[in-house]
Amino acid sequence: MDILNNLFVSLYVWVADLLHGLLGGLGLAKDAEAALVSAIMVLLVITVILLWMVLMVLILIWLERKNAARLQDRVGPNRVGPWGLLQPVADTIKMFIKEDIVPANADKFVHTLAPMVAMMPAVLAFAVIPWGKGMQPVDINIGVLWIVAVASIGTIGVFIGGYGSNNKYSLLGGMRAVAQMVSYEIPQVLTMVPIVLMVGSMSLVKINEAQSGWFGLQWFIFAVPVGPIAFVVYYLSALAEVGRTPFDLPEGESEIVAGYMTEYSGMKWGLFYLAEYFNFFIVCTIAATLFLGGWNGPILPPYVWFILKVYGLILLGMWIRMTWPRFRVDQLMNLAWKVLVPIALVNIVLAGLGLPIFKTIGF
Amino acid sequence: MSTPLVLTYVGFLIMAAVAICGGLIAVSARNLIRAALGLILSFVGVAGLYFVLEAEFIAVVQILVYVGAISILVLFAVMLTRGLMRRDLSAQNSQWIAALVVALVLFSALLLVATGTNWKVAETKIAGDLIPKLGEQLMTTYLLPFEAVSLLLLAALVGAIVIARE
Amino acid sequence: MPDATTLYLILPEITLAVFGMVILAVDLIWRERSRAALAWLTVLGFVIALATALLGWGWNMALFAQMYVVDTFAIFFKLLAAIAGILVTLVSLDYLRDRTPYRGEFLALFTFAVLAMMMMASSASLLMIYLSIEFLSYMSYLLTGFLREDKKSNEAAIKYFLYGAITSALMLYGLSLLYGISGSLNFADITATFAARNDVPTRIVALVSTALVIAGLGFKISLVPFHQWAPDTYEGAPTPVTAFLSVGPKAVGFAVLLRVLLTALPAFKNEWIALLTVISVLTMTLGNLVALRQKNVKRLLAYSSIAQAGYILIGLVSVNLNGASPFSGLNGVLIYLFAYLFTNLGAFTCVIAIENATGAVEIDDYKGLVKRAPFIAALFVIFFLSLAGIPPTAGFIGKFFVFGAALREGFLVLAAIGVINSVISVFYYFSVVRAAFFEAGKDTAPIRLAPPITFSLVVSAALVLVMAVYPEPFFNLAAWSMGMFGVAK
Amino acid sequence: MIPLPFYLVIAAALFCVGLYGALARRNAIAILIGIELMLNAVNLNLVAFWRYIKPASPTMDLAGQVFALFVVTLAAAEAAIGLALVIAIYRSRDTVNVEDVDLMKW
Repeated sequence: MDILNNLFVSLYVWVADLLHGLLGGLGLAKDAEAALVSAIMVLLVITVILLWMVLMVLILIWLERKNAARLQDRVGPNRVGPWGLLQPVADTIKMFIKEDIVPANADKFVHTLAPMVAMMPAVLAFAVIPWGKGMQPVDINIGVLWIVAVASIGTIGVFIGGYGSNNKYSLLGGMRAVAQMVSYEIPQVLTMVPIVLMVGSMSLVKINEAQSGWFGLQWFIFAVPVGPIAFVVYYLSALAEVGRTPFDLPEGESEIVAGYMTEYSGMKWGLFYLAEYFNFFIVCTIAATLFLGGWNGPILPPYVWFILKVYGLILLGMWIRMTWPRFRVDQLMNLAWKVLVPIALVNIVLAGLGLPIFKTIGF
Repeated sequence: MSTPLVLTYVGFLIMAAVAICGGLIAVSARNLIRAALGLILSFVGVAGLYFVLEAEFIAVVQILVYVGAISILVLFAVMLTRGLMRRDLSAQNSQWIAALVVALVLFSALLLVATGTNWKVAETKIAGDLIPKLGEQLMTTYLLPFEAVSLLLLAALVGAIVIARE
Repeated sequence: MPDATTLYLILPEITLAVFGMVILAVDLIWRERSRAALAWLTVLGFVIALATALLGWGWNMALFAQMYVVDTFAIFFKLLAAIAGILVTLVSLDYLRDRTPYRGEFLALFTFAVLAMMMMASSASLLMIYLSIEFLSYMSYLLTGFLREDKKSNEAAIKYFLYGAITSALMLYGLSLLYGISGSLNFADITATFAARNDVPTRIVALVSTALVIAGLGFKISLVPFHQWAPDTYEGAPTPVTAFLSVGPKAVGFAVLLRVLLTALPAFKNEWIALLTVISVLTMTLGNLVALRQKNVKRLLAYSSIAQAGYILIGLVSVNLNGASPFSGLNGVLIYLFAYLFTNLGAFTCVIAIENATGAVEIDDYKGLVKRAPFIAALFVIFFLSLAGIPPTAGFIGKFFVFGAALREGFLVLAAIGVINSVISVFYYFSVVRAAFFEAGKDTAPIRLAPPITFSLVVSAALVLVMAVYPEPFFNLAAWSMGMFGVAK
Repeated sequence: MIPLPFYLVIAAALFCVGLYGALARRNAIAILIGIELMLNAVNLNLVAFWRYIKPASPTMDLAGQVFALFVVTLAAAEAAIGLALVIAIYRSRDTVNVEDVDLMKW
């Protein structure tokens, strides 16, 4: 069991040892060797993580389409590969070979930059997510804050995408998207505060450790009443933050064509599209880490538990998407500022009041 | 985790270059959106320098507040006042030469101060987690400024809304 | 958790913070009915703050890890701040009625501005200095631009803001250098550092940072060459705000300047005295010469207040802390500031009274004022006499102590320039008086005064005269307030 | 460790670039961008000093970091106020070029 639990950690150590062995033959100084090995390992980890990300998202896209079809009484993709499993791959290839059109009056540099910026938060956030016990690419002691911070970079990508296309629908969509993302960032961050308060640290590893034991009863979603409230608020605002239906106003096709993506085609459009799914995936991983105990769980290896929880949350999101109509702009803003923010603030106060009480009764 | 000195230098140089280049773009670009993008680049560079300085918390706050909030505000303001960008013939005003001279004079003075002074440098290793300490000090030693700044933010928010709302 | 003594000593600050928030809340809940009541609530807040500030009289405590000092010097400026708050709130009552629907917010921001002034007076750490100066600045920008339909108000605010932001960034750089050289944010440690190290590079650091800090504070005090914002901002801002800006930030700006220079940088006294002497001469002369050409009363008073800052600076330049002489320079600064507060507020209150009734702020519009409003015209004379420093007014007492200190320290030329400037200033002050008394105006309808404005005018004028006739208490007050600088009473 | 003056020189350069921008630009928003650069440079200074200068008190002194945090906070408030004023003036004047804002003489 232990071998299975530590599979990836052992793999990492083994590769590092192998590298040491290989480089040892070169006769470098100790310091230089250590530096080289750590640099190569960093690159390796980044590559693996990037590949892993792509795999995760391809599965996610397939799941979404299949699910949508099921809920709408259709069949969904079923031609490419078994059950249409290779459909996302085919789509990717199509995007790569499609013509890339840049509007004549666009700000070309900004237009090209935007999708790349939009991808950045996803890539940066993946670096700190604890996939399993000891399976965190970078362990920084402010993981929660890091994720919040890099998530805010995505806003810029969307914004300059809307501006750079030089199209009124793009611009409108971009402005809407930014307004929405900025508004929902606040309740999202505020719901993390009670968790940080309870753990006493912003490290994602510590947050995971705090939720271990008791067969799941230590998960923060069961820390009544603060936990469940925080979870619901977090999940709603996360859905809005990444612009999923019912909060997909920035690209509401019945109103503003495709929003900030209107003028994008080919791989640039593909990047935006991927970025959205990446972001969705990431908010689910964070929700799983903060509220559902991360990789904690009985019997199965930690990383399996983690993936299961994340996909559970993803399926929940898909269910919501398929069954709810889209919000209006004013309803959207009201929900953020007049409902979610106050609830989140009260929740923080509750956590602050409850914490000493729990501490004293020794929970 | 101790990073080899070479890597520290590489990190420092890259980040310093990013910060300065971003700054130069920010003050020279005619297109305001690009100036704002240069500003963001500079913010990111400075955040990187904080990482090199082992001040992770400030680095992340820098990204969160400057990149995530202030630059968005700037971009919004540029968008909302967009009509005039077309008519803008030159980005610099008539006294840009004087400004350049002032900046250069000040720079040479600051250069003198930065390099000529015997700063009492101590080689200290940062031990342990500073963030709980930071939080604790904000609530004890720096309680007064902490409370004052929260009042300030409230007042600034109210005032900015009164002035900017439709 | 701060202990009871700490809470007791910062009661005025707590009072104002609470009142500011209460005003916002009441305004939110009660929008329509509460308008007039809110102003009285604000006045009540200032009165309580005034009373609680007096509770700290005689204490000398460094609170919050030496960051915040409550001593008689700070209390002196807190009293000034509270008095300015009361008078300005009274005169803004009528002024704001038709000009902005957001009176609750105005009063709340104004309360916070006075709070920031109080914090500035007590700050004894680089962090608190920066924080409180910025707090006051932000509130001032917002109040200046508060009439958002008014083009001049917008323009005044943006100019004020851009100037202020640049100079405060300069000052901040200077503060960061001071932190770098001493490794601490507290003045006590900075003084100790400079006492221990006196090599040339250290002196250069100190000089550069002193110059940068003077740039930042010079903006608040409107010293030449950081004064360019002042005329435009004074002209464009809502007049009660102008009145406030011309006395409030200026007074506490001096408080901070005194505290920084005398407690953190006394080792470089000769250097900053030289620098400030030049600035003082420039400020007086430029302010007075340009004031001669002004047609707008608000603008004229703006240049006049620039010149006044120059006079006050003479007191700081001729500071002498080791004598039993009545002219220590510092007491001149404090007495002058006290006199200037009532005089300038009074003069602006006259302007507001006339603006409320007629909407006019040009000198030409003041023609025949004596027929329309003899009371205001008479008070105008008193305030202008005081501004020019002619007895029997408070301004004369202020100038007497300031110039006296300069003479005592042997700054004969500086004192002479000051006197010549005072003579020049008589010309432009007299131009307003001449228009009011000796020229016939088109309009002859009498001007009615609202009771709060009358009250504030009477208080200001009475104090201006009382200070001249019976200066002893004020003299003692100033002497007391300097206790922290080691000056015997 | 990298010598402290390296950071100070970068900060000074950034500060002066920002100052040039603040003094030489026409557009109020561009001036604001310059000011933000200046504040950033100061923060770099503060954090570098915090890391290198031996603190006066023996306990772990975070003064520089705390100061930098406050500067970040105030910069955010300043940007909000400044941009609100810019928008107000754009609404009433249809320009944000400082040279065109000349109802009153500078």
